[in-house]
Amino acid sequence: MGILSLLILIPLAGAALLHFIKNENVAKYFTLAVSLLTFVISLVAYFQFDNKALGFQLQEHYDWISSKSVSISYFLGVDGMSILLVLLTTFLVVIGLIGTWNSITKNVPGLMALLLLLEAGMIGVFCSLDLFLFYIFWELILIPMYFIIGIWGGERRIYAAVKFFIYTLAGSLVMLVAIIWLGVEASKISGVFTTDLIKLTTLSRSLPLDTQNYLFWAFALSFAIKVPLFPLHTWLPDAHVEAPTIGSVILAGVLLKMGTYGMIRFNLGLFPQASIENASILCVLAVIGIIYGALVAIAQTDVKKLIAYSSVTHMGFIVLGIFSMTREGLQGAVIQMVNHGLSTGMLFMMFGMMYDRKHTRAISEYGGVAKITPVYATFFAIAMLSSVGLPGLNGFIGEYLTIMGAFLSPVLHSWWYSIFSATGVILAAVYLLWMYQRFMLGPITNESNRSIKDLSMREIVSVVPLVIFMIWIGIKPMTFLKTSESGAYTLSNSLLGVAPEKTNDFQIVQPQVIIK
Amino acid sequence: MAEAVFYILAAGAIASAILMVTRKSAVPSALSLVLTFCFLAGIYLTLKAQFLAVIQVAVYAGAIMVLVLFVIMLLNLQKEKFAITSNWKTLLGVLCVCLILAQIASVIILTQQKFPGQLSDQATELGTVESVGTMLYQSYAFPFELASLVLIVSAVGAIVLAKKKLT
Amino acid sequence: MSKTDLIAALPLIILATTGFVILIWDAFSKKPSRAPLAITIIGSIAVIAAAVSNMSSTPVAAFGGLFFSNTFTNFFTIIFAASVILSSLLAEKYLFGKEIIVGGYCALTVFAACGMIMLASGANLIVTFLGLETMSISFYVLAGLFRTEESSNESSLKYFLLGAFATGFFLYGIALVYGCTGTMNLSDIRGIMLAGAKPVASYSSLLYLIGILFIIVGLSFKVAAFPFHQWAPDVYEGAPTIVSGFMSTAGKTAAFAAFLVLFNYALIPNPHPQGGAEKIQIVLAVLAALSMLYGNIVAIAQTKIKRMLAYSSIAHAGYLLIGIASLNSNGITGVTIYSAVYLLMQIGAFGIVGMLEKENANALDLDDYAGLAKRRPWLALILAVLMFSLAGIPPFAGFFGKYYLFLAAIDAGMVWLAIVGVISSIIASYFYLRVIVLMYFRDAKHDEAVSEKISAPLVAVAFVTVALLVLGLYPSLLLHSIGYFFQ
Amino acid sequence: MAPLSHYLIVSAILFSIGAAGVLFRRNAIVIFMCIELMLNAVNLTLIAFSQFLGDQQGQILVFFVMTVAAAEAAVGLAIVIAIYRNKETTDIDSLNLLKG
Amino acid sequence: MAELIPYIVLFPLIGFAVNGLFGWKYKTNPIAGVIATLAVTASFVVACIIFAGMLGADAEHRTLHYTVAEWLNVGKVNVGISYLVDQLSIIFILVITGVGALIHLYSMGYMKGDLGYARFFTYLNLFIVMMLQLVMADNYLLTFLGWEGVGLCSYLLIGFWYEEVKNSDAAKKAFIVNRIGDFGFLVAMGIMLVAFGTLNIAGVSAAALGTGSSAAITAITLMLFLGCTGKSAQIPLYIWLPDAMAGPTPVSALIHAATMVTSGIYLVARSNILFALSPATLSVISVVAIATALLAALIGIFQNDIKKVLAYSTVSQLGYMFLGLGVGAFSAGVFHVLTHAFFKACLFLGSGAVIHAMHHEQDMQKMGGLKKYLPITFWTFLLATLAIAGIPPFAGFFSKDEILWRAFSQGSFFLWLLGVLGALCTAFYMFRAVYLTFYGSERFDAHHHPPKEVGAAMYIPLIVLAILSVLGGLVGIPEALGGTEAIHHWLEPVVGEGEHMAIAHITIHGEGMEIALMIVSVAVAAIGILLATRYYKSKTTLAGNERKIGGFYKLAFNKFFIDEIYNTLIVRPIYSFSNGFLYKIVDVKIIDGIVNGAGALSAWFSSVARRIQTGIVQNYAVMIVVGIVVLIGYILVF
Repeated sequence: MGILSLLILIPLAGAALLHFIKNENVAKYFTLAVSLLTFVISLVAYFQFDNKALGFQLQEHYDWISSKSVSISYFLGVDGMSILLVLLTTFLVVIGLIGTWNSITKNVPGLMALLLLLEAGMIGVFCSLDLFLFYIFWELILIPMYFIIGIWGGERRIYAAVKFFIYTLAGSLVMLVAIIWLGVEASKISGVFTTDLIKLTTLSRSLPLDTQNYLFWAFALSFAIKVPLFPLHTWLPDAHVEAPTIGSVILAGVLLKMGTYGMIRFNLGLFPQASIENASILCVLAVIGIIYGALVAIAQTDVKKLIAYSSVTHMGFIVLGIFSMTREGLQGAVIQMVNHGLSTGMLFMMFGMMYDRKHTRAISEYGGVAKITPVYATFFAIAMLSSVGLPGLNGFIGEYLTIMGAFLSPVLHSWWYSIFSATGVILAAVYLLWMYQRFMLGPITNESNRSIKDLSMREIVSVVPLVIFMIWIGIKPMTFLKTSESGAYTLSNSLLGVAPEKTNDFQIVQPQVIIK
Repeated sequence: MAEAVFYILAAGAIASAILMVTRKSAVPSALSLVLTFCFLAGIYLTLKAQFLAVIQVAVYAGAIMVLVLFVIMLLNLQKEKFAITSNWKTLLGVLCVCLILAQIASVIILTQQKFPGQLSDQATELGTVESVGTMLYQSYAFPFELASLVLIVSAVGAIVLAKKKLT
Repeated sequence: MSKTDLIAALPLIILATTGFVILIWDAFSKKPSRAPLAITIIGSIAVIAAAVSNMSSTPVAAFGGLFFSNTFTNFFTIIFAASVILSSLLAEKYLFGKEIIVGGYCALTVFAACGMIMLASGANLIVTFLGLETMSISFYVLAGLFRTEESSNESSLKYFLLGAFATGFFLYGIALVYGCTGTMNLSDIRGIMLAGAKPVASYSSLLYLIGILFIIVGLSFKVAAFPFHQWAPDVYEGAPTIVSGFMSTAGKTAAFAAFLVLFNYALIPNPHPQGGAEKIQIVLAVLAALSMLYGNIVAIAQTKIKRMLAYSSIAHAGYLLIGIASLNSNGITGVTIYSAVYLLMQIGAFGIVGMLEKENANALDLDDYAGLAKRRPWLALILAVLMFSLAGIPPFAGFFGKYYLFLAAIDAGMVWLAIVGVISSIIASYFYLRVIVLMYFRDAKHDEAVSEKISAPLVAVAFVTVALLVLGLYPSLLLHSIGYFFQ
Repeated sequence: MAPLSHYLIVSAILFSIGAAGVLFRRNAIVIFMCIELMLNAVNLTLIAFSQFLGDQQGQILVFFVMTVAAAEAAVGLAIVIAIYRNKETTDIDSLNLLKG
Repeated sequence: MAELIPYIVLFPLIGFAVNGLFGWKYKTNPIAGVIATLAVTASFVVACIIFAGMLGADAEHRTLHYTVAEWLNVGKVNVGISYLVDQLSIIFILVITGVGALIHLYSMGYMKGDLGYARFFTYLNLFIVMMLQLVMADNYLLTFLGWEGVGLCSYLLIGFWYEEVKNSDAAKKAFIVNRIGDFGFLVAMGIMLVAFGTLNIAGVSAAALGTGSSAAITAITLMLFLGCTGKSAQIPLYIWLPDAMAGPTPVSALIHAATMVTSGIYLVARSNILFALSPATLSVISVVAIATALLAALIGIFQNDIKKVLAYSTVSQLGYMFLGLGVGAFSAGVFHVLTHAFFKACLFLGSGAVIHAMHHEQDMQKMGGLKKYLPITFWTFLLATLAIAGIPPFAGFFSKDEILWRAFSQGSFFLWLLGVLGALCTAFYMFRAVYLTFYGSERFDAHHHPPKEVGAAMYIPLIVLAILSVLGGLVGIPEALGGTEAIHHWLEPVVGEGEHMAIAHITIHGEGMEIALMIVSVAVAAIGILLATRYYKSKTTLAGNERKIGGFYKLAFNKFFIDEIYNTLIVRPIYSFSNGFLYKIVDVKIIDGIVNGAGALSAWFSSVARRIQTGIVQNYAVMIVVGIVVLIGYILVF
């Protein structure tokens, strides 16, 4: 059995074993052990991964459903982009677990089992190289997340859970149709119905452009809902607000990335021509999302909702980067996925810590808390600044590269995408700083807040690794960008190989300048 | 001659069928239906299906309708006030039935040239007790056995549903 | 009547014999006992054994072309026998305490299963008709099994009247097809259709199409497809719960088996010879689409779980009709897989409803399921799996079945039908989720946890759940046993 | 000899009368009788085809249809009796406990 | 030599790390200040060594490169953490570390006993690090890192006493307004990348020279200038700077007077070739600059808060610097940065001393007669005031006059005239401040809390800076006055080419003209001082007098209502639009409404459709029949 299977199976087995554990503490430590083990194995996978090699590595291939005319297989493999996301997943699960150790008191073993199930599903999504397998993991994630929101969530948890489920299901079923359609088209060409990503990558290019477009949009719709792209985002604030902290962390940290990951892997990978044709539409939506999410975030009075809308903005950058199809854009998108996972994950987790103490999400209930909990305020500020996109921290690298990617993109025929998206940096400062001010600064308006305790050692332990990574990516991003480089460059080259010439807003002769 | 007989029988069958569905009370309806069955048996005869004509009378008119009448009497239904529903839904239904009739009839008329013009040569032979019986007990013995299953089911069912007291 | 004929019919013979044994036992036994259930289960296992052994032998049309025995028919025979076993297990608790004849119940289920086998294996329209009637008449009675309850009576009468009405059309259809082809032998009809020349051309393709249409009406009625579905909610609600489970699964499956044999094999064999085939395809597709949409939409507003499941069964008839409408081999595979899977899901769901109904004094409202996860965690878990599977969420088998059906539709060039399927699935997820919401997210009226005792019904539903998971993860199990039917 | 089409049309007419009866009669037993009429109409079609085509299967089926009709009659009447015991009526409009 | 470069950054970085990680342990212990001050001093020493080395080298060998590490290498974005120290940046480095060290020293006294003592020095060291990134970077992206980094520090320091809403508001405002500027910088970098394929400063300049003027260059420079208006407080983004006075006074001195706010000038001077290639942008800069200079000066006249006066004076002086840049006198702009750093830092620190002595009272109406209590402060303050007022031979005279002269020689009489007008105001309001603070009656409770002169840690910096304010101008005495214009020659290799291109169409005036103009401006400054003396020297009450001026007073006192206008025209509409329209209508009602509506619609449809299910058998049969008719009809018709 390969290492990737192991990564999926260990959490699955853990989830199964949790059914026999009734004691809450035992369940927690057991889950921590399992997720740590998974994390270690993912690190091993990361070190086995060869940055320089092309194509998918650590492949595993077993026939699953196969006959004369059908070939569906259990096919795993990673490239640089997916291995980073796998690492992010395993890392965030551990961190999230430590960070929310005492938040949940109700039916702990159940939550732990669902969490591990979720982890297995997420790793599966990022490792699948067979569309059918991918779809199964994709949908598998719905169930645990649905329960996590529905059982451990806030007041409107049922509404949020059902909305999350149906919304996502709607998108993914459309994708299912597309997967089947693609397989059927493939079978017309090669005689075998297949969902093998690598085979389909070559086959899909010979499809008629109409079909490519339909398929492209079916995939795009599904991913756009998951991302979420404006105007399909309204499930997100509800889900985030109602989910328990650990749910929000995983939802923001990893689940949303499944959408953008899908866009890279399937939309760009399978339908290069359709991608180029439709890139501008998706980018327009992404840019609207960037601005819209930020503006709406300004209006929020609920911390979690605000962070949720900030996710809409950040994910917009990722989509913009992806559909710029340039090296800069794709690399930026990949690193931005990691960044968003870290910083928004941390914001949710840290707010969860405050919520555990105070049990309210309304910003107005806080104010001046920095005076009482200086350590908390410091860490929260770092997470906030990372989210604002301050150079030197991780958020900037991603946003910057995606904006530059959009500037340089030969498929987007205008600079306005980048210029409008760059206004996102202004608005991010507006809503986040304002939130921070109302939340943390100023005089202590609520006397009962004086009794709030500062972070405990456990909580500090859970956030410090996140901060380390934020600074690491901010200052030495190439550690991670090198990993995804070959994947992103190959994809960009293959896409832009079929792209038309760029026409700019401003006619510029581009001299070759080499300066030493 | 045979033609005239057919038309008379057909007219009788249709007329008695109409009587059947329009009688307010159940017993006249049932009697009209018996009449229809008899007319139909006559029509079978014009088709030279003697065997079926005989059992049509025996089984339908004789057995089934007697059973029905028996139940009607048992339940004392002859005096019931309700008979016919007439609301727009029913009217719509009846209209649709007429449409179905028109559709089928028009298709039949449209394509009648393609039908065989007369009874097949073996018709007389096919309709006899002997040939039907041979067929039933030789080639169709299997479904014949299966038919017994249907009857068993109905017997068990009748017992289950209508037996006065269960253990 | 040769030896091969008898071997081919062996499952049917065993099953019928089982029925008679039950009747005889019942006639001589004084007090109610579980023996008929045991006999039923033993007999059904024997049937499965016979069918499994028949599966691998050479396909034959026994009794001079009246009765098929091949992979396809034996596969369905196994499904029917399995459903008899499952419903017997579920009946173990359910039937006792009510004034009914257990023997009668067992015999009728067994006879109904005989009818189903005839329906699926009939190589001649006469046998098909007899099978349909054997099954239907058994169902009429079964629906009215609780004869002292008005709802059961009503269910029975409604089913009977409408069923007989639909039978009239079905029979008319047979007559017209017979008139146009001059034969009732399916292989002969197939030959004529494939030749595409003689009788149909010389007679009337229109009349033939109307005949087909009437057959569609008759079978659609049995599978409860829109607009011939209206009996289903009333009947399933009024009938005893386990009977509803049996009728809505095995009965439907049998009708779909007949659909496959009649349409894909005989009436409109592939490749399509006539222009009329496309029309029939569209008719079937439209029925499928309407059934899916109607069933799922109306299910949303239901407050009674049995009724909700009934509407869901209408929708599932729609999904299955996609496979029929596709008229291709993927459709056959899809229908076969999905009817097997659907049978497991639906019978399991009705089974749990029956268990809870029995324990909690007719708790049949959806609201009675509030907080079930606390009271009965295992039952809730099983029901949740069933709901997810019904909703078509992987990795449960319901998903895989749907997958194949959509595959068939797209393969047949009907992407729109797949999309309608998708839309209705989205709608459906709402009410399936609602059951889960109730069980897991809402608080119970009374909260005490009940420890689960192993009982026959529990074994049945647990088996169903495990099977759904296994088949979902490894659908090849089903696919390989199906093989290629009509090649 | 009347042509086949006339037989078929007579059959269709009878069938329609039966079907119409099902739609507007309220007494369950009468509705059942209407259904019997429909079956008989089909029988006529079958026999006519059988004799005009010179093929016996049609008549065989008619035989079975009669058997089935008898079986249905037994079950149907049993159901009616069971209902009558509970509700003392055979008016189907009064049977609307189950709806919605 | 080049290998010394990283140490300039390293020392403050170590100071930041040490104080940041362990600061919470030693709370108010002065150790934090010592560490921070030593770190900056060490870095100043290193800078001096490098400077000495550069002085010793030929002009061609004065450019030093050092690459610390690769930073980003993705596609065309290929930048390192690599430093460029040349004649331009060394000036800034010296100012930053030198003035920075003095202010650190001063802060040790000023912040004594504050609960956030260690935190303060942590931020201050971080600021030095970031500021050094800004001026040392060899590529625009690293500059941008510093650019935003100083913005962050500014934010942290303005809001240092965050318990007060006013302070945290000011901090937030500063950051956000700066972000608007940063947006411009970001876009400029994007266009650069597209147009020239590189972010290397030298590379971009060389490539721009290759292509000549183009729309892209204009776009780049305009966008960069937008960045400068944010950071260097020009119209329309200057509004944050006066509010930024909410921070501790040393911060105002270091960040909001001497260093950070001049980074815009640095950026333009650094990109002089780009700007020179875009005359349009230069004109924009000139106009904006002079408008800013004048507007701020006018507002400064009637402010009563001593720091506000200085703040507006800073804005105004920055306007002068930009005016210099706008007319292509890049080196003159940089020269003014240098002198301004000295005298403005001195002024701020002086005001800090006053405020310190007055127990954090900043309103000049409540001061007066402090001369005798705070002699050192008074004299240093006076010297710096003379410098800013443009009285020869103090530093400010040379630098400001050169800018005005270059504006005039560029052919723009109006720019010159407005500049002189601004100078008049400057002299007036600065002396107004001096008189209100140090002369006149004591408008405070002198008996109970007599003001005390500050300690050595605070007055040493004052004295040093006062000396520099006096002598700083010596490096740039114009040739007309027999000077060497040393600073221009020093900067020639960096900005020379840009200057030549920018002032290609200069009108040549003689030295006589230059001297004549100098005399005019000195006279004007003198008039300003006299007027101030006339009105404020011995007046005990002033508010009444000023109010008599009427409308203009109201306008200027209220800062021309610019904040209010922004608030009404931009901030509130955006908030209302976001909250009232986007969130409550578009998001909740429309988008989510559609989503929920789809659910509600199917539920409604469901409740309607289930009515078909009447429970009556015959209706069901009708349905069947209708279905059949339709199906047969379809078969027959189509």
